[in-house]
Amino acid sequence: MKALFRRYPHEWILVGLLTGLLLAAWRLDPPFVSVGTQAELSTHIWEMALLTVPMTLIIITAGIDLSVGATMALCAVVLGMTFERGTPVAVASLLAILTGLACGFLNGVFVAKVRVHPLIVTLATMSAYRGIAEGLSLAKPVSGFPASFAFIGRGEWHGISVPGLIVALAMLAAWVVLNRSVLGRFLFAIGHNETASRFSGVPVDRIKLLLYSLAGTSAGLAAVMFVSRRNTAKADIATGMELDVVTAVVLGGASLFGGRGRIVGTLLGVLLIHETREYVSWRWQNDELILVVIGALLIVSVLVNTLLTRRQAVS
Amino acid sequence: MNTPFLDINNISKTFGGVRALTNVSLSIESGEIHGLCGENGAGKSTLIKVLGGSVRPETGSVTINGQPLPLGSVPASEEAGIAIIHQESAAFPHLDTYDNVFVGREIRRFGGVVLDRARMKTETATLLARLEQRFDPRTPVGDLQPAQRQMVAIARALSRNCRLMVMDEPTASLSTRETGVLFRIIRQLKADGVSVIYVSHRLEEVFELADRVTVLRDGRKVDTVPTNAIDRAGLIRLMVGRDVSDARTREPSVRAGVVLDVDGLTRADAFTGISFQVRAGEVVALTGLVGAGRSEVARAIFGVDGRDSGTVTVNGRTLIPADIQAAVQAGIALVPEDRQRSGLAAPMSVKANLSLAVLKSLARVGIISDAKEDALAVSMMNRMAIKAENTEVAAETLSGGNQQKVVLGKWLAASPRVLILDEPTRGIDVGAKAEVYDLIGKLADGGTAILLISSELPEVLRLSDRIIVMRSGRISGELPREEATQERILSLAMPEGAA
Amino acid sequence: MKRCGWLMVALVPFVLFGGCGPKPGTPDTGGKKKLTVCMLPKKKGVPYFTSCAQGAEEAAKELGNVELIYDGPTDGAAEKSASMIEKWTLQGVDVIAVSPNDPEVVSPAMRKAREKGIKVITWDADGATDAREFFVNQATAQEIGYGLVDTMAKDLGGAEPEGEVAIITATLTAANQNAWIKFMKERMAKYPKMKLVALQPSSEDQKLAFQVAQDLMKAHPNLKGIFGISSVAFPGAAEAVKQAGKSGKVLVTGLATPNDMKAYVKDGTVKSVILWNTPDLGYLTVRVAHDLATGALKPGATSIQVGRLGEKKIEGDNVLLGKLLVFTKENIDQYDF
Amino acid sequence: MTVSFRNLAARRETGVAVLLGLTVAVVAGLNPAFVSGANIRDMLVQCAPAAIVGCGLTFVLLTGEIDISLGSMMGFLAAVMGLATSSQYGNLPAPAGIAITLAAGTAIGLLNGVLVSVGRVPSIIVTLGMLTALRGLTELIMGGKWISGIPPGLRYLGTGTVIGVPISIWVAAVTVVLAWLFARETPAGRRIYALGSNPKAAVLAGLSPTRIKLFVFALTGFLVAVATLVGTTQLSVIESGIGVGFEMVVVTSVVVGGASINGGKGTILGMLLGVILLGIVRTVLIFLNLGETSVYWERAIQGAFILVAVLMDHLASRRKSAEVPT
Repeated sequence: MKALFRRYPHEWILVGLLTGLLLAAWRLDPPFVSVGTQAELSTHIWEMALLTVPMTLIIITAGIDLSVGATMALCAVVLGMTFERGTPVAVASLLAILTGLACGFLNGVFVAKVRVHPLIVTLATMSAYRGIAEGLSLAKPVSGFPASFAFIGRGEWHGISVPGLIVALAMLAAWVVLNRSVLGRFLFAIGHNETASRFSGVPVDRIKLLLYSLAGTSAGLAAVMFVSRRNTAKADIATGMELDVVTAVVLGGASLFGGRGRIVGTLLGVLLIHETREYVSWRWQNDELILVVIGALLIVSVLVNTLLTRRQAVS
Repeated sequence: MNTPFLDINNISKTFGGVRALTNVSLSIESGEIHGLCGENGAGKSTLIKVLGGSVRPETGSVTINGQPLPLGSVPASEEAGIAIIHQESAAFPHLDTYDNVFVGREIRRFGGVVLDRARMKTETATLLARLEQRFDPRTPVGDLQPAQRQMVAIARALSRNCRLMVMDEPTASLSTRETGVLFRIIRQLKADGVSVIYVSHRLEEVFELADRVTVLRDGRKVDTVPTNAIDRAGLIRLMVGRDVSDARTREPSVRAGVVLDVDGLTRADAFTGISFQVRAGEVVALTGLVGAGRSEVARAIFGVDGRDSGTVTVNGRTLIPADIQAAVQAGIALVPEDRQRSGLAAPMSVKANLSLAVLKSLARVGIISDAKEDALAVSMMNRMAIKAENTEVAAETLSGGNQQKVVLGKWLAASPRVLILDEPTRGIDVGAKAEVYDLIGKLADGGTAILLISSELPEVLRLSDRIIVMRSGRISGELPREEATQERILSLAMPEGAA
Repeated sequence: MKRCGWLMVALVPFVLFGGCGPKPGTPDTGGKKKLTVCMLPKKKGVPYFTSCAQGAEEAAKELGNVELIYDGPTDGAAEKSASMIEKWTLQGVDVIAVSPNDPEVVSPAMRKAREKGIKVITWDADGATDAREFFVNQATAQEIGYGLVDTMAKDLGGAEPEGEVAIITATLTAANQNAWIKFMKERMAKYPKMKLVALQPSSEDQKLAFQVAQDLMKAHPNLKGIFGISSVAFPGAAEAVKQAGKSGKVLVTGLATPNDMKAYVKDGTVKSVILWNTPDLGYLTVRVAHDLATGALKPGATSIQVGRLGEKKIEGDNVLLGKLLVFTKENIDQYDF
Repeated sequence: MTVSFRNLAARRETGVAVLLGLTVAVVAGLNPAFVSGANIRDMLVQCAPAAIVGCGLTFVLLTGEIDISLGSMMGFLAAVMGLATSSQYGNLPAPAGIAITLAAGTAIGLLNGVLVSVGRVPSIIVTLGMLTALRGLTELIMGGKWISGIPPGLRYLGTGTVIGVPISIWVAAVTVVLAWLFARETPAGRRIYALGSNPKAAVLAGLSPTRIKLFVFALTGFLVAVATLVGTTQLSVIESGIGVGFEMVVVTSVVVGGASINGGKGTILGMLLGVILLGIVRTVLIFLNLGETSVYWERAIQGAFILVAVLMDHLASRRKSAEVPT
């Protein structure tokens, strides 16, 4: 047990916090921890959870993608506008996902080929993609999607939530990639030492292109899920989503300096943020308080981790 | 007998449970040049950091001229007149040369608020002139060659009127000419009564300079002996604790086919018209002064940098410029000069580093086979005699020599056709060096074409079949091994009219 | 290492649902049945809605058996509003009163709440008509849009008011503002010499509204009027005009709570501020919610008795607050919200 | 040799300056009112807070850290200032309000610094947490109301002029000049560069990373307070949304101005150029008067501007290398 703790101190801290939170909730507000409540509340996080998957991979390579929220908005607008002009919703969805791919690919080109720092590239495209979304749609919303379309964002398949299934599959795939695959190993190598990786023949540029394209595509998929769930496509959706996603991944223990990150940690980070947000909202009905709690949670969890591991190193 | 100038008494230091120094005592007279030898991990650098104040020991004391030195404080050590040239690159690449020389104790004016740039510049210029360097003191250090950077570090130490100068591997990146300059300065310091602690893996330098030499092993002092009372083999025996043979030259193993063919390779501002061939099983040395363009040629061949004209052909296949992938696929491997920066993913495990270049061959449909990877790592650990607890420890926890063996092992696993070695033994201790030499020999015997870049002439003479000498970006001559001597190489390497 | 990873995956759902309590309690316990009324503003932390909440609290206190929850997204994101409705549905509250930021986004959640037997009404802005029972209507988008343009026309003066005007809105995607703008443009046809030269967003940022107004005055030297159609844009624009020394030359009008605008009305920068009595709106909303929950108010009713406000008319399913208020130098001191 | 043309062309400052010059020239050609005294004054006033805070952020970036809590910090400090001085709340005199705001700013900056340098929490996490937490805290202490009734003494900081030039421009100018001198001409400034350039070597040279980081974060907090004092007092009402997105503006400007987020590289001049370039884009678009739908494309054009600015020096030094980008 001790060895397990040493190996995964951060994961255990998260599990501890999550357990503590849910136990407290169970004592104070039993209905909050019922399966039904949790299942219903879980619908709020699927897009964010989906985006943490590519973000974890990118952060492991010491990169970052701040444009995911804006990409989602652009994809949603493309979905809405093509649908409005008579395209079947399935085709429109596909176009939206392709738009995401294109956005991500463009980020990837700037990062991998032109070699601009990803923070700068995606800070710029964050404005640009959101701006294109506003420009194309003239900020008008589109709604009235067919009921069948709701399947992706709200539907169930053999009693399992469809978006939940999508997220679970994405996380599982990422887990396999990170722990078992050549690509995963390359990601860590790039994060630890990009130059040495290049010198070892790791196709760094191609991998980065792939990662950012993947992030864009995921944002496209997330946009489809969002539009399907909320029945509206608009240029202002997912504002601030990028920070939520980064917060969850970082809370999950990934290092923005690269080389460190686990999908299980990310999952725990997503769950902890989600449960904290929902419970604070449930009990105190106070939106401002959530911000304070989440901010403090982020700092404290990492602080506790560094303090614990430092003591361990000394003893 | 009077008290010694510097008296180090029973110093002990542990890092996270590992004893780096155990009860080390040492005394040095004023005006003495004192050699400090030991394998990597023997505790030399820690001892130096204790003297410099950046590491505080658990026990022990240091006195200078009978005055106790407050330990664990950089300013206190500087105050006491100790100047240190650190082994790790201690330069600030973004800062100008004169800023580098004076960081931490800048020359000030207007009551200490504002920098006195003019004086810093002129003083730096004077120091550089003394070191026979000709670059502008305003040059950012990041733009300098490694040797020039080292000279800046030396200038930084010289800029203070110190009473004890500690030099940790000062010649690792210096060419012969610059080493000569440094030695002259060290002797000057000695004549002025300054004590010098000189740390080097190049034992001939220790014998040339030092009055006495202290040997550390596993954090303990083995002995202090006058240099005229011991020979090279004896010193090595003290360091390693056993006999190491290091004078054997290898038998040539050149075969027929040309593997690497470089033709008319040119890159503006770096090198011009470089043409040579390396055959299977041949070791070709590319040597010259630091800054002659040797590493740049290697980088261009490997596709790290682009090229303006010329071709690189491996086994008849012409490579795409500026594409490391293509070079690796064609069978070229490069063991870079700067191990930490370009060779290792240091925080990753030894296993992951060893398998990095061949990972795809260990995998099916992109999923790594644990069994295959473990087998590879274990066999490489054994073949390279890498000293590590197991294959899972992080590469950064190994000693420099073992790290270099990991980098070499990574490429050996890929069985390259062409292996480019850029300063493969820099900063490696004697024992590990001999092992690396053995490995290079074995690789050549196995038919690998080897391009060796090295500033250490004995190493070049010992290993290579042919020696190509570069001078300011061009090939200035080529010598077969039988005809090569240190003098002939140097005369080709020195700028015309200077030698 | 990998095994532990799996362990974690296995552990999480256990932790999540392991504590499913056997006692599914309802929030309302105790002898006297308390009604829980949730009031959802478009954006929390804005004086407009805070002043509505004041009136709401007053009504709750008066009624005695109403537990009022006032919460909304601080960033005004519509999807968060929807999430909050879903949460309240799960908690089994009695009434949810929604000011929908984006009707399309929140309507599904409102319908779901109604399916669970929760009374849903809208206030401040309407949602899909089938998603709520009543709309507490202070003014329609048409009234507001027309009112703004008419006020500007009156302030510009003359039989045929003329001059270049500009609109500073909240964000380009703000649903309410966009509806108003639509009606404003429609109404401007009535004044052919009033020319709309610019529409600029201000990201719900007073500072930006200030800067935009500055830039507009310089880029359009003949500018005669600015509509600040969000409670943030209005004071920002007024301040810009005042600092440019153009008080009275460039007219500013728009919607805002009177307390924030008093200074500008008194110094002449702003002639008229348009709004309704916001505390009364909150008061009315809670009263309607209460009566609906107790059964005192049924669909089809034509009027409702609301405490200190007396009798209010109901047209169809719209509970009407009354007329728009126009605050001017003469009357603005009578209002404190 | 060191200041060759290629070097100059490859420097971000040059690219940004060229882009800025071109933009101003083109817009002035199309609409001369753009370069009128009044407009230049207004644009500079708009840029002032970002320039003031940019000085602090440049130093933070130089040490290899980052501070993205700036926007929420500004909102919080504005609330503190308002609550302390407003006639409806604390009703303290203006000087007391100034002192409290500066002290609060320095204290928050110091807290960031302590968590980063003593607590060893990566700065991006600390300040991301602060960004979220301080925004919530601001909403809580303001209780859903805006604050008016700011004393005239404070309003003067935002609206007053000295020799015809607004105070905020004076303050920004003095801050920028001091920061520039500090960076170039003082030992402490050089040490900040040294720390970011090579942290290990900095320790060996006897510098204290802890102290330097505490200083840069505290300085940034202080400068945010200064920017709050001259920036938010321009308006009569303090709202809870003050500073939303401000951190992105400042970080983007400083990075566009050539600072490396890996530390060691960046200049005050570059920061200033970056702040001005990004600060005037919106005004430029208004003056170009591209028609009604152009406003919807504003953000897209802003993003394109940022991309062009950061790409210019990459294109100028086109040579490919395997080194990690900065």
